[in-house]
Amino acid sequence: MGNYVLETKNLGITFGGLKAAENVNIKIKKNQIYGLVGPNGAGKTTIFNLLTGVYMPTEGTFLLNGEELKGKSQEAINHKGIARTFQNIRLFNNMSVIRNVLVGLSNLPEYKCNLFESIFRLPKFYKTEKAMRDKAKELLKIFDLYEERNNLSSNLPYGKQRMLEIARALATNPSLLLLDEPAAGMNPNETAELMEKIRLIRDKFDITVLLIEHDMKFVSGLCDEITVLNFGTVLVEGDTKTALNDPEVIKAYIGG
Amino acid sequence: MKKLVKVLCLIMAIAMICSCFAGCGKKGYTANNTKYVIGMSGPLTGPAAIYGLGVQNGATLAIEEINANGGLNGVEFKLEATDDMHDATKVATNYSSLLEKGMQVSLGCVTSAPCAEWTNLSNEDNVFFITPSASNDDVPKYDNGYQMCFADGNQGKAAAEYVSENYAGQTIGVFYKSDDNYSNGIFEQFKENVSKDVKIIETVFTDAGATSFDSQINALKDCKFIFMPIYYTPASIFMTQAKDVIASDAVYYGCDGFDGIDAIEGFDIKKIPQQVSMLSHFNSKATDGKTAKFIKDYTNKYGTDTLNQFAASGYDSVYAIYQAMSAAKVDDVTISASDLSDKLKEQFQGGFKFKDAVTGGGNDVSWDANGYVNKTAIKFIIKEAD
Amino acid sequence: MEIITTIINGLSIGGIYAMIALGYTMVYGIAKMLNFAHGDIIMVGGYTIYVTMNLTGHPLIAIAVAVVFCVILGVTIEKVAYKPLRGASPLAVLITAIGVSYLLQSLAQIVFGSAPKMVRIADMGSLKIGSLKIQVYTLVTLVCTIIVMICLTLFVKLTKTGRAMLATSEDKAATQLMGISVNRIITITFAIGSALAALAGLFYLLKAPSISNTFGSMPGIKAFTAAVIGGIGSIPGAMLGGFLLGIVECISYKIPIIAPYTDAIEFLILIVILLVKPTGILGKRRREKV
Amino acid sequence: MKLKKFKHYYSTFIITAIAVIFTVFSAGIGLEKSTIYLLEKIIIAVILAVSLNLVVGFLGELSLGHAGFMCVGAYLGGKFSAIMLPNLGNSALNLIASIIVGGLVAALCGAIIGLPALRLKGDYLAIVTLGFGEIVKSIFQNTSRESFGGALGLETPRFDKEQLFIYAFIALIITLLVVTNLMNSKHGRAITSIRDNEIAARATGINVTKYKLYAFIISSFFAGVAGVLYSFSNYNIQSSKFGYNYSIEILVMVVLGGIGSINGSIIAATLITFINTEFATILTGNLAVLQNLLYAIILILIVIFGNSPALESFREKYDVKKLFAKIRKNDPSTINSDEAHWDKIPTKISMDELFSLDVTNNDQNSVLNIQDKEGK
Repeated sequence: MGNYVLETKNLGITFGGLKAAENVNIKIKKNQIYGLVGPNGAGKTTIFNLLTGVYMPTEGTFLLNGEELKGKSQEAINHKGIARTFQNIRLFNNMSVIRNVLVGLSNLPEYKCNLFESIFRLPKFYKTEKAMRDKAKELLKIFDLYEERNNLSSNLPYGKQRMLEIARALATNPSLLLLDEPAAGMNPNETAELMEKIRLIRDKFDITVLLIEHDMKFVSGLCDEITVLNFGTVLVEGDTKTALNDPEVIKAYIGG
Repeated sequence: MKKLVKVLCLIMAIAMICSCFAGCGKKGYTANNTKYVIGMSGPLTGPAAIYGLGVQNGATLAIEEINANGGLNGVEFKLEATDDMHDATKVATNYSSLLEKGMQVSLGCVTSAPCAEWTNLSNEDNVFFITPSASNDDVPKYDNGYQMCFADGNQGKAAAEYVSENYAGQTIGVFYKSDDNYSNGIFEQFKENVSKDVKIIETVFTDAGATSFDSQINALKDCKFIFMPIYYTPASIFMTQAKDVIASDAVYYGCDGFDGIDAIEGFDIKKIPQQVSMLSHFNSKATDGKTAKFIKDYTNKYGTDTLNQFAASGYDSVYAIYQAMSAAKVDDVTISASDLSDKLKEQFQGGFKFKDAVTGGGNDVSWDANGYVNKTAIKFIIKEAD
Repeated sequence: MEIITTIINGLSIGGIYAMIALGYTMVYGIAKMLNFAHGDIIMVGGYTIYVTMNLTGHPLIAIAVAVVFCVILGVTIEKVAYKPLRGASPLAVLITAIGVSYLLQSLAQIVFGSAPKMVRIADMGSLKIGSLKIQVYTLVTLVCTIIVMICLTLFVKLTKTGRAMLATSEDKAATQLMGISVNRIITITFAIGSALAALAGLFYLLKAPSISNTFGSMPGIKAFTAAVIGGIGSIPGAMLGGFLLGIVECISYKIPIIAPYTDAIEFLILIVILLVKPTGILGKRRREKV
Repeated sequence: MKLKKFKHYYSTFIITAIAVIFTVFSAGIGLEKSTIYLLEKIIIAVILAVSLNLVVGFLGELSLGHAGFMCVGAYLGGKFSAIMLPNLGNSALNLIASIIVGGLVAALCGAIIGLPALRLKGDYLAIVTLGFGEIVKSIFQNTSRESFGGALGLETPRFDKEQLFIYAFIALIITLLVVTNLMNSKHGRAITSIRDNEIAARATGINVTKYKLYAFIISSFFAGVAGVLYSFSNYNIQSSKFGYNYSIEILVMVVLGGIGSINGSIIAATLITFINTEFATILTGNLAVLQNLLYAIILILIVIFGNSPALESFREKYDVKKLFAKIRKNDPSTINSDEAHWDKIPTKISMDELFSLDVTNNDQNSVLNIQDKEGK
């Protein structure tokens, strides 16, 4: 039991009669890159929303590193170690790139500094502020964003915005990173680069990744295991190759 | 180098801003006066404008008469009027700009709430004022302030006496504005002084609800006497709404705020079946004496729209100042406000009697030690019951 | 017996609130803006009635002229002040609306002066039912508001334009794609809202025949409160909120201890209702897509 | 390069310089009375605008009850100083103590109203704050004569008129320092992140409710401070002044100055107060009615010019910021602060309400309720 970073138990949610997700059981081992695939409307993003506390599950529960997180608030879940990106990019558009990352860093215990210390500029403030900036710069360097650190985040090109979102999520020091269609809208070169990056951060930050993706090349090249969803239920789960070749999956994707 | 230029520019800009603001303070503002300057602040625009304009017109009329008769030892008077829109926060600015215009003596503020501010400000600099119409009890609290009108407390007391005498053992209604300085001031004194065997039904309204009085009228519908220490606009709305509900032999009794109710455009007081009366010091229907002359002159010049006790009181206030100044033998046109104030205070505290008043039924007017006015009050019936 | 009179009075003042609130709600629902100048349209309507009454002396002509004038005014304001800002920040539109409100008030002050004007539209007298004494205009107001509301509901439900309005409020872009001119729908909404405001002005003047340039601002705020209590964007909500507020107001004025706090009580009710139900009594909210 | 570190404090430096100059003037040749009143008015307006900007500009929530908090500060602070008058006299100590008391009580009100109200968004929060302001006004209006003066207004000791503006300047400088320091710390960044994208802020671990409350409390604290200063600059305060119209006046200053721009708020508040006072002294008598007319027309024109999507290209061409950047040879896309042009700020006037005829609620609400509970 202790092996799994994330474990969902019969997770499900009903929206006024519509079962958006039902009986979802996912088990993710440490340092795995795990894929969540399925046709549009299969309930993938819904599961992300359940895992991050946006929605409250109507059935089942989920555990992170053995600790039940169901019913916790979004920020509490983040503090426990789940960070995410969004399908449609949600950056802090009116803030500079580095500030986006600094926001992510601000809740870490090592950068604790209370309101009073900030307002009156006590020495603690300068110490933590400097530490945070150093850390942020380090993160930005990894994602090749260092040069643009003072740009308005909404002025970044699309691919870099995705990267920044991942950097911001990583800044919260998660043990599980949820990526919602990270490769959407990227060209093949960028996609390849992204795959490298995801592997790199998995190793460097010692984290586990759960991602949603439509690009099957991307999924098969990156993921260790996947779960295929359709109409809110799990169709197939297991090793990426086997799962993708399952006739049920092909049927679900191609239809008929 | 570039930085230096920037800094220099900045300093110049700041210096320019400051030079706009800073003048040479503490100088004698009255040094260049060629006329005696009387200052006033009142609502010249806004819903209370009728009062401010009345005072302004009355005072202007008085000054023109005085100047036509040679002024004070040949020196003319001048009125500086500023607009406070019945808003106390505008008074400080008005007051200081008047001082800078050379004000030597003033009529204070026209309405009570702004006058509270004026009372304190003028006390700081010792500027004498006699307000024609700010009736709050606190207005004459310092020795440089006097009233030409009855104080609220005295109006409340007078009304209470009248009610205790005529309506003992009966139920009377009161309709007042709970968020209004003037209305509250009168009502508090009324309540305190009215005899215990008069039963009172209290109803209130507020600024925000000043459009529909249905529920208040409903509560007052059996009263034969309704005391309304309010201004004329809500009173007229009340009367229009209530004319079929409240008995037609009932009496509406107001204070000086009722003045001008018969001049509201479109409000036909004749259609109100009840009696409308008020406590006043000015009889706008007078046919003889100084009062009649004032009414004639005023009407010729300004029409009847603002012919009310405010105009009369403004007229009287200027004359009171004029008479007191001549009694004190003021002869220096550049006399400072504070020096003039000391002279006038001496007069007013020494039993000065103001003669030929158009208010107070033509009798002499005097002031008691507290600064309250002593003059004859009349129950003025604006309209008889049908 | 007292209480019946109070409730009838409350319903009639509530009817006026509801009528103004309907204007707020419809404009909000469709143009997605808080029209702070709505209260001042009432004032303009009132002054129009005052002028036409003085010229013609005929109430029905006055009402017709007021409605037409307010509709023209409302549409003009929309075209001149709000249309250039379509797509801009909602705050910008809000500030413009405030500017328009100041503009109308100061224009009215310049034209008519600041002293209140009295305008007598019709003398209706009062009615005696048993021991009850009710003023006729109260009943007239009540009946008229109810008729107007029924008509409006039917209009939105049954006519093509009404349904287009519903559609526009749901999704502007999709409506545009369906071949409906969103601009036209917004204009119509403003026209209806302004006509309702003119009627509200009329009923106000029936009650309290005095008009000044700030005549509409407090009823406007109260009606806005009513619209929010009922759930902004909801037509039945606006009616419910209006009547509720009117009754509360009248009952509160009847109780001497709390009477001075009537406004505070009305706003307190608003706050309490919003805390219990964050979208108002009949409001609904769509979930934000994550 | 060294100067860059103090970039955020430029406005504070300038205001300090102005304060020093005026103090020297007043100690030397003395100032006109009207100048002192004008200064006091301007300082109060600037404090109000800057503190409101914290909520509207940086937090992105619309508050229409700022005058309500000011009212609480003015009354409580004024009353406190009146009570302390026998002990402390009309001294600076009394002034400072009252300012702190007034500010704290206003902050408490901010917490009390903010805690539940911040669950609401956009227009709903706006109307609740508006309602709060009106409630406060109404309550103070109807208090007894002995407690807060009721309709007659509260008599407050007017502080030494020659010196009040110096203390007001100090209060203003402290306000600016606190707000600037706050906005340039991690707490400030958290507050702006909520404005920019509340959902992402939550997902990034920002405790949205806590930070909203922080912004609300600090903002109302300074509104309270401004209120106390106001009560000291007048002999008599009346709560009718603190209606929603006054709140809107402050909002206009914030919006015209540029939402989220502290310097903009300072300039706009100064100019509007100055122009209004000048109008009032120049346009008297029959011209007085023109005051509001001019004000309204200017307001509408500025907003339409500054925000109409149709005029976008025109604005781009004559953008002051870009012109400055050109002069300084900076890259205009580089920013160093969170100040953004205000048409881009997503103040959360919520737009998902429907125009509806339905009386019943549909099922979708159930999901929402879950979300709401979570949000608590």
